[in-house]
Amino acid sequence: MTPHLIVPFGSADWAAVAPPTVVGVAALVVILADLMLPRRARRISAIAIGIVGLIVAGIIALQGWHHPYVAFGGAFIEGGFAIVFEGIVIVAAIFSLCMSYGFARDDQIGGAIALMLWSATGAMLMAGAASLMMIFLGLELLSLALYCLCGLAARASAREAALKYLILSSTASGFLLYGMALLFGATGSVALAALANPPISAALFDIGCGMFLVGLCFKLSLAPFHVWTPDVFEGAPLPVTAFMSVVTKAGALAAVARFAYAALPQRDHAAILIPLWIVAAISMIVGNVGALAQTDIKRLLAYSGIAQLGYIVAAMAGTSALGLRYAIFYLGAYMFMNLGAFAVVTLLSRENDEGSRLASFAGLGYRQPVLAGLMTFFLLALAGLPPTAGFIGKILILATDVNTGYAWLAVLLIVGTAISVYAYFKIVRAMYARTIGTPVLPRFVPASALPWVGVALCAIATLGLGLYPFAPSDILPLVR
Amino acid sequence: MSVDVTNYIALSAVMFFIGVAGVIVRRNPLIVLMAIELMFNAANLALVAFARVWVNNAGHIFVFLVVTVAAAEAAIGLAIVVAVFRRAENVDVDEVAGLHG
Amino acid sequence: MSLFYLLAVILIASAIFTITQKSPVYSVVGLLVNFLALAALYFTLNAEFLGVIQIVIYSGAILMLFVFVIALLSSGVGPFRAGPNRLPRIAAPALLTTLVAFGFLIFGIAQRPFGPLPPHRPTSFLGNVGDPNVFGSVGDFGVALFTVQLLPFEVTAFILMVAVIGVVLIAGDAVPQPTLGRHRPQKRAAEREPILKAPAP
Amino acid sequence: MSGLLLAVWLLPFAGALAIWALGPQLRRGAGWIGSATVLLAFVLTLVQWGAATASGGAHRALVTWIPGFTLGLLLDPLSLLWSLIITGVGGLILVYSIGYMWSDRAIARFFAYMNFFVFAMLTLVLSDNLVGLLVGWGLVGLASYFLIGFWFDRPSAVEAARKAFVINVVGDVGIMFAVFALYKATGSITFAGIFSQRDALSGGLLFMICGALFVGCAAKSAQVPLQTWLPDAMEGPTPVSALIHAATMVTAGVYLIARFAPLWNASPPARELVGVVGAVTALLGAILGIAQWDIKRILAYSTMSQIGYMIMGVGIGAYQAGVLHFFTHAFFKAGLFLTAGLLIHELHDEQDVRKMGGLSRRMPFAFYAMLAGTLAIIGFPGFSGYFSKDAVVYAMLEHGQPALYAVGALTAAITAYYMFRMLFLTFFGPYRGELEDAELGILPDRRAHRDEHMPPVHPAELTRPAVPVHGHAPAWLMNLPVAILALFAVIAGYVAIGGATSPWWRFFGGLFGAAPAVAASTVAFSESLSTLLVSALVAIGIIVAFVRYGSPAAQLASVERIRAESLGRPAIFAHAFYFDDAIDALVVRPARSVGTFIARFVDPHVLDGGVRDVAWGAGALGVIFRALQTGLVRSYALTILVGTACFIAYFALIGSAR
Repeated sequence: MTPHLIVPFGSADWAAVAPPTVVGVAALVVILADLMLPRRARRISAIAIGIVGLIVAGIIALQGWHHPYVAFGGAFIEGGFAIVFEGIVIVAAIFSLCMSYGFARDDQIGGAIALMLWSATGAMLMAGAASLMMIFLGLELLSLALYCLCGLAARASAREAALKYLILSSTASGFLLYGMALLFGATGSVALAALANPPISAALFDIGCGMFLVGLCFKLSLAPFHVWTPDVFEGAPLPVTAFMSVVTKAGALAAVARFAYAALPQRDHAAILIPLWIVAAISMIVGNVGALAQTDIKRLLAYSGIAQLGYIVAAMAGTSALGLRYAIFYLGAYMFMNLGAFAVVTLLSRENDEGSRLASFAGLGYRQPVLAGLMTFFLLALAGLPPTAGFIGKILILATDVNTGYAWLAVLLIVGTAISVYAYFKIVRAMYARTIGTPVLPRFVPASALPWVGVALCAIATLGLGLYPFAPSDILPLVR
Repeated sequence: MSVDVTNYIALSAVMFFIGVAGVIVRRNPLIVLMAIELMFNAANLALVAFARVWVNNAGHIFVFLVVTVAAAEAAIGLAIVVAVFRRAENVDVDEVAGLHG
Repeated sequence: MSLFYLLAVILIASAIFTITQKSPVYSVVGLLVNFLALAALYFTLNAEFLGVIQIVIYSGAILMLFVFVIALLSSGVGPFRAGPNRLPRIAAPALLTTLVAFGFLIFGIAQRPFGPLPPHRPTSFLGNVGDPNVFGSVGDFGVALFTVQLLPFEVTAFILMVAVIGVVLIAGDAVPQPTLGRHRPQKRAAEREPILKAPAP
Repeated sequence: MSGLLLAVWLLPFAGALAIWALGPQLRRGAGWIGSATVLLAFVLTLVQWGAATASGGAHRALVTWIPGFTLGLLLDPLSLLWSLIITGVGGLILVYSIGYMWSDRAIARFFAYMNFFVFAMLTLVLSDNLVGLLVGWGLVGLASYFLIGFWFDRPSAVEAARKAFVINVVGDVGIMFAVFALYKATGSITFAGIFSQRDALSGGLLFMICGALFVGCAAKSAQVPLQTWLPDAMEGPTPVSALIHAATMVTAGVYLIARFAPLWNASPPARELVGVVGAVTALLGAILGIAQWDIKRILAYSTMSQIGYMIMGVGIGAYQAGVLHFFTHAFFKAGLFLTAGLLIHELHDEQDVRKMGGLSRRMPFAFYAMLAGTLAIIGFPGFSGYFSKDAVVYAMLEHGQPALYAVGALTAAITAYYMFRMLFLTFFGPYRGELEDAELGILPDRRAHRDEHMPPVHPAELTRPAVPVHGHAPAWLMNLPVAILALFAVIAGYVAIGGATSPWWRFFGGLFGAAPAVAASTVAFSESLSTLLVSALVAIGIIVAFVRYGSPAAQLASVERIRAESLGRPAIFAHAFYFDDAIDALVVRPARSVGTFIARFVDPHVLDGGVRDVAWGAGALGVIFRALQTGLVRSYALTILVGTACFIAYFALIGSAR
């Protein structure tokens, strides 16, 4: 017998995975440039190459908009669904790169940017992954790079964050992997499509689904799998925190959405997914209640993220087609308002101080009114007040929850929102309360003007999505 | 003459949860990492057994990839452990609790 | 049949040994035994190539890494010092929860047993290793890896790259560069200049 | 024509933008810009009178937001009335503010906020749909947050602003909920669309929607139990109190109910609920008004009480009467506040009536203005409040609610008492401003130190006058608006002479539909008898006030009486019936402690017998939350494992059940 080593894939398959590939290769170029260029040029070249790579990847991804393609025998599906998530990852990565100018030492910056790009690659692979293997690999590529990035700051807390993230995330990966093993056992295939009619034992299949969801819920930092989030967010360097707050979630959400919408057998939908909605509900409350007493903005945004992801997952309750659109819409909105807030913090950071403590915001309304105004705007958006994308996103989620018969989620969402207003207003008050006793911090020129670009774009997007929410939603295609 | 596959799965489940218990109970970071390796290998055992059931070598490939990932994870994990504990008095994950609340 | 149970006992015993040892060196030994038993189990499941991989990569490479790090962090064999146990009563709830989870998992799995493995293929115990038509052989494995499973295989390249670069970055941060000859301490302080001072573009 | 509508809506906003853009260089010019834009909007609104009262009103589509969701502006009699009050009374208050804020450093900021507020309020009332209404509703809350906290260097002002905002958010949530339910039930967001589909709403759902809407009303209009922010909101400058807390914002709830009259007509339980809450608020506000010493707080409680009347009126189904009371109240209450502002201005920020007295000789104009306002608010025959309050009270009988009628009549008597008490204390008797605090029984103010969470404030900040030096604003700037308002406070009620055939009733036409009333024959007594009865009660109130504070003997003994009353004030009044404390204990403190539990728990020994440190009352939830964030990896891993175990258990069970 002659082994037939004919690769059964053509250029179309490679074209389908071109966007993540381009990003991954851009990371290699960053490394090469880092080795060849003089020390002075490293920072800007790394960021520039990264941004260019991401933009190119985005353009390539858009080319495939009207040509959904099932590549590599079902391992990767390029289509509207994947492209939307890839787009979110790309945009989030670009904004994170904008904040990365002051990040890491000169001799580390190239590697750090490369790791960030590889992490984005992992998330983009998850966006299109349609087999258990690809989901696992995408997730690990995403996570492994983040473990390293978390530790890249000359602070003990950064290394602590890296260690915590590593141990807990690996444990969660273990659950995910075991769940995948059980799913493989129940279906005899690693393709997500095979989940639709499992031939073997219902219990095996269901427990597989459960452990699979545990792994992804960890990445989505839904309570009670959220415990790592505040510590890691606080300890990790600022650009990394910003990056992971969106990119990890986009990747994991893509996997969850594909699993919930396209993979599961129709008849078992409701029963299998109920725990997911419960977890989302708990997250809305835990996230917002936890945010109440925080005095570190990164930590506050971590709790905020827990709650926001609760809202996003709640949008998919009942797995209605509109719910998916709204979840994606809110993910996009969350990206802008969250990264906007992070960019503001970046602009406040100085030597040995990331500017994330509440004290850095004291009296900001008088020192830097524009910045304070924008921060207020982002916080209002996170709290879900009009006229922002956060407001409209919540309205849409409420609507879909009520429509699909998950009114209890809607009620919890409202309760959570009411609690969160308190938490966010603490910062607003700190910025505008003029009290004696807080040191008058000098006005400070940031290392780079790049974050300003991020802040401005995020603000425009948050406002724009708030005013014309359906402009993007109309073109959001459904999962295929 | 051959064994019920369910036994393999049960065996892998035992090993998996021994790993889980190790992560929670042990304080030495190196042993925690080893416990995580145990979890991964337990999943691998289940995958290999299921691959044999379905005669589908996708399970084998999966295991191979998991081994690769585990190698990468171990390398990074050990590097982080070294970074955290290199100058520490005690090598103990309980010492790493500066971030909380 | 009895081979399976023998291996199962070794596997479980070595796993428990691994997580109960005081010194990580013994744990590594336990893990080594565990992996060898696992490799043997792979052989009984017609996964010869994976069995070999398990021995070579896991036992050979990954465990060596552990040993290196143990050597780096301690005097080599001495027990690691532990601080005060801040969660002394976690063991009971942890084991209880573990048992509950385990119990439900077994309960679920036992709902519908698979039955014995079908003796359907030539059990190629190290025979026909290169034959792509024999399930579990190197040939079978390799063909699959480079054809239908090509994409996952390629992705691992990125993962390994991340591991390399990541470890270099983290280790570079953690291990102080030796202050040799012309690198005087002041110079090192200058290198660690606040990162935000870098000139704006 | 519709372009004019757009102009009305946007003019105040343009004014705000201009003031913002040109900034502090404008100084008093900002006031002129602000007043001019608002008064111009008033004129333009007036021009559209005809179009608005024509069938269907004036309408302008603005933008198609989503296909099927066309947002627009609507000027019908109801929104015309509100727009006129907002721009007319608002414009007068703005003119007054120029004088009042003459030498404040931040005069430009003040007018920017004020104009923004007017814009927000116009958004609320002019919107033809729920979304615009909701946006306006939110913006109004935001603007009031800025205005109440205008003097942000006073911790009490910041605290009051925050309180107002948070309570308003509670209301926003209610409205939001109603908006959803309405959209879901009727498939439309425009008022016209909703009302044409109102058959889709019935029974429980309708009551829920009305209830949710009323939560919003209660928060915005300071109805029990969400009233606590209103007295505290008096920390804002006095014109703000006049604009927001008398004439406009607090009446948004009245507007909302009147706007949704078709829903209320169809839901008897909702009418009952709202009527009762309004009556309770009216009575409670009046009782609390008895025991206040701060002139602005007296007026604040009277506002609360009067809004209780309005809510009672529109809630029960007597929309014309309720809205009429809004109309007259806008004049007399704005007038009262602005007059109070004159006093405060004259007395260099003294707001305590105990330190006033005998001002009728010193400020005769203020006295007459205050007298007009007082007579109007208590419903003295011939003054505007007489017509509106009588209409509201009598409507209770017409709609078969004798108990509410009794409450309304009783409240009228109490109102007469406390308003005249204020009048006598401020304008009669000896001037007590030079007396020592202790002599009058004034205790150190508790409020300033109430919130321990406020950062420490430098003493210099507290003593620095908020309005640093008195400039020389021309007297007419402040007196003219007061005079106009006082004039209207006297005459505004005459539009309603003639009952259902009066211009007032005809103005609204069939806008509200008809709420079922009981047959005329079953009403216990006639309207004229009722009027007589209420007037008698008012007279009793006045007489009691006169005996206690106004008679020559009482004037001579005023210092002793004040001291005795100050020291002997029952705690229940001092704490405003403990609503604040109740909210604090029921809502704020648990939320805060849960948050602290989750966040602050640094003691890792929860599992190590640390439970003993936790009061069991905090509950298992608190313990679990505390255990979550110890900072220890192993406890995190255990938490995750517990979650996983739950997942596995659930899935094993459902899996085996199939």
